[in-house]
Amino acid sequence: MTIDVSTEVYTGPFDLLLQLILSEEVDIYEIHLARIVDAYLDEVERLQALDLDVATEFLLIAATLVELKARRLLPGRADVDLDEELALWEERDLLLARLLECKTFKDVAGVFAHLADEADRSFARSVGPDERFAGLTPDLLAGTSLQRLRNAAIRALTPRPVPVVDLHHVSPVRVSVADAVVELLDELPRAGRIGFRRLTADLVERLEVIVRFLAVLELYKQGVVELDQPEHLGDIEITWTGGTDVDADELTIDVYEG
Amino acid sequence: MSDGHQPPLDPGAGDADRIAEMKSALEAMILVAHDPVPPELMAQLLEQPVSSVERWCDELAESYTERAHGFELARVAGGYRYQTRGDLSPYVERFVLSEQHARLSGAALETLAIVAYKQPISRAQVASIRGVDPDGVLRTLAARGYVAEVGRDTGPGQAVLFGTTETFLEKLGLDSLDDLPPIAEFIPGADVVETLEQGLHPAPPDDDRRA
Amino acid sequence: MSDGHQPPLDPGAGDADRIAEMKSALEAMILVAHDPVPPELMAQLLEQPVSSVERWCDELAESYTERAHGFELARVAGGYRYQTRGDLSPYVERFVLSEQHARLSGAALETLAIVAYKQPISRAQVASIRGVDPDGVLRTLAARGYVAEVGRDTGPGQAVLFGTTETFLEKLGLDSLDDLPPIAEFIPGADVVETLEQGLHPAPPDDDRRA
Repeated sequence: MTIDVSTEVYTGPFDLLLQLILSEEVDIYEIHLARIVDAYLDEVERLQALDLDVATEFLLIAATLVELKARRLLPGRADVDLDEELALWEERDLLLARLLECKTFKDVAGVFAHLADEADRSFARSVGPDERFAGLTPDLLAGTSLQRLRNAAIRALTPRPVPVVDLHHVSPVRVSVADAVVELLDELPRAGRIGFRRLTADLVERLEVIVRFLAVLELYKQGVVELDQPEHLGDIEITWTGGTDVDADELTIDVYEG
Repeated sequence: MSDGHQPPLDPGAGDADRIAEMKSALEAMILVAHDPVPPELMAQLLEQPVSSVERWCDELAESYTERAHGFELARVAGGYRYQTRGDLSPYVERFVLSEQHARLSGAALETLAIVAYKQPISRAQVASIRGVDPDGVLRTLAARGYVAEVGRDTGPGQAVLFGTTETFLEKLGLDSLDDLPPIAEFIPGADVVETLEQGLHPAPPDDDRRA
Repeated sequence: MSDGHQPPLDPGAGDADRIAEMKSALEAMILVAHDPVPPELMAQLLEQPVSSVERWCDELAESYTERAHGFELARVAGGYRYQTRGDLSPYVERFVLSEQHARLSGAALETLAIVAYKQPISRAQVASIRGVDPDGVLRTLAARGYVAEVGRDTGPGQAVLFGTTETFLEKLGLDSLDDLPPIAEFIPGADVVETLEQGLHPAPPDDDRRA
């Protein structure tokens, strides 16, 4: 099993532990504690500056985990000191309670985000009275503290994020070379001989054209097509030489990660 | 200037006219306000019971919604304010560049949640729940005006205690802290507790594994 | 930000629906704008003829008057704005005088803060920071004596440069501009803001988590 915490926004040892136990749904005793420690140390390194509070907090948790694990590995319990046993359970309950509390507020945070997003769609009017009423308040700065002025400056001078269109909901064009090969195996034997430009004339996305090109190269590698490019930068002519019975399953296609 | 003046309530006007005038006075006051207007203040200025003011405001809000106006009358942070209808935000954003809404980070939202439900709360208490030092996050939240110092602990050290602000209520579109969903709803269910318990069990999940 | 976005106009909607949406968009835009909104600007944003925008505004104004709302839609200084009905002034005056509202609007305060911390500064520089035309606000601040022209830019165009005044220092109880509280440490760089923005895609609350 791999533990990859570096892809998550890591916000503390509880987060890490929660994530490990809940999302991976593992029994903490079946994984090597060393791995959690490694993952943790990686994080600390990534954070550049070692925060002593975070480090000790994690040590405490790790110590509890080690003790719990050691206890479980013991062959029998007859020789166990009852006080120690109780203390261990207490430690465990404390850890459990803290994890539950942490999880509770994580979930609340999700609801807060939702509320804030909803509220952000409405804009409040804060225009104030028009000039007909201006004379009523000779000193508009009377109610203004330095703190308020400072906060206004921070608000105004903080750079505004460049808005980006959120593309989370758009599924990317997924074209694989293997799929393109299957298409070509259908098309090329019928065409016999065809130019690459014509072969890709109906494609819209540049990526699709590239994938087709890779597929053609694959077929060349497999020896079922001949390629010819009479002119520099000219069209590529593709001639089918594979006969009538080539099955995609029989070809070994390199997988391109993309 | 109106000090000393009586508002121009026609003494001979019928009840319906009087209510209509009160309602339009409410509209006028809320229109010129910078912040949500507490019903208590309007009640005092109009010399009317708070409950009437609240009823009239609710009726106004309803009538705006019914007529599909581009604005609505919302109750936020303890008062009434005009705001734009949510679905019109693409049109409105052009005019409010300066107050573009800043999104909060996950860490900030979690810290905000802890402060909201546990206030007044000290930095150390927040740290013990989140397991990390909340100093930077608390500073950001304070700079944005979502949390503020609300007092000092009476114990030794007199730790600063934090609480949420009116700005926080406005940010979430809430009228008061009472509108926060009850925390009980979020306490993890039995399944989560069980998973965690098993993960932290000092004894093996089942005995024959030890055999 | 709506640049690039299409406003949410339902292409299948009938003419009446479309006009209703245009009208509520006008209401929303005028509601939040600090200065009267020129019909030309709204026409451009809605991709509609100026004449239609003017007709719709007039129709809105009429309907408010008919229904005796406390606000009216007035054409002032080449644009449209909401203002309170004249005969309600006594109520509005009382309200404005009620202490908590005797202060600068958020927009005005932000502009004042920019001038205070960045002076001497031209109108164009203020505009580029706030993202909106600061003309009206600067006029108000100058009329109050909080800011004033302090010189001219040496570059081409010789733009007027603004700075804060003695009155400003007096009102805030400052001895000199050096006494302004430092802000640099609270202002994150653009890269941080962007990272925050991107990292923060809050997951929608998911109901079964609460079970």
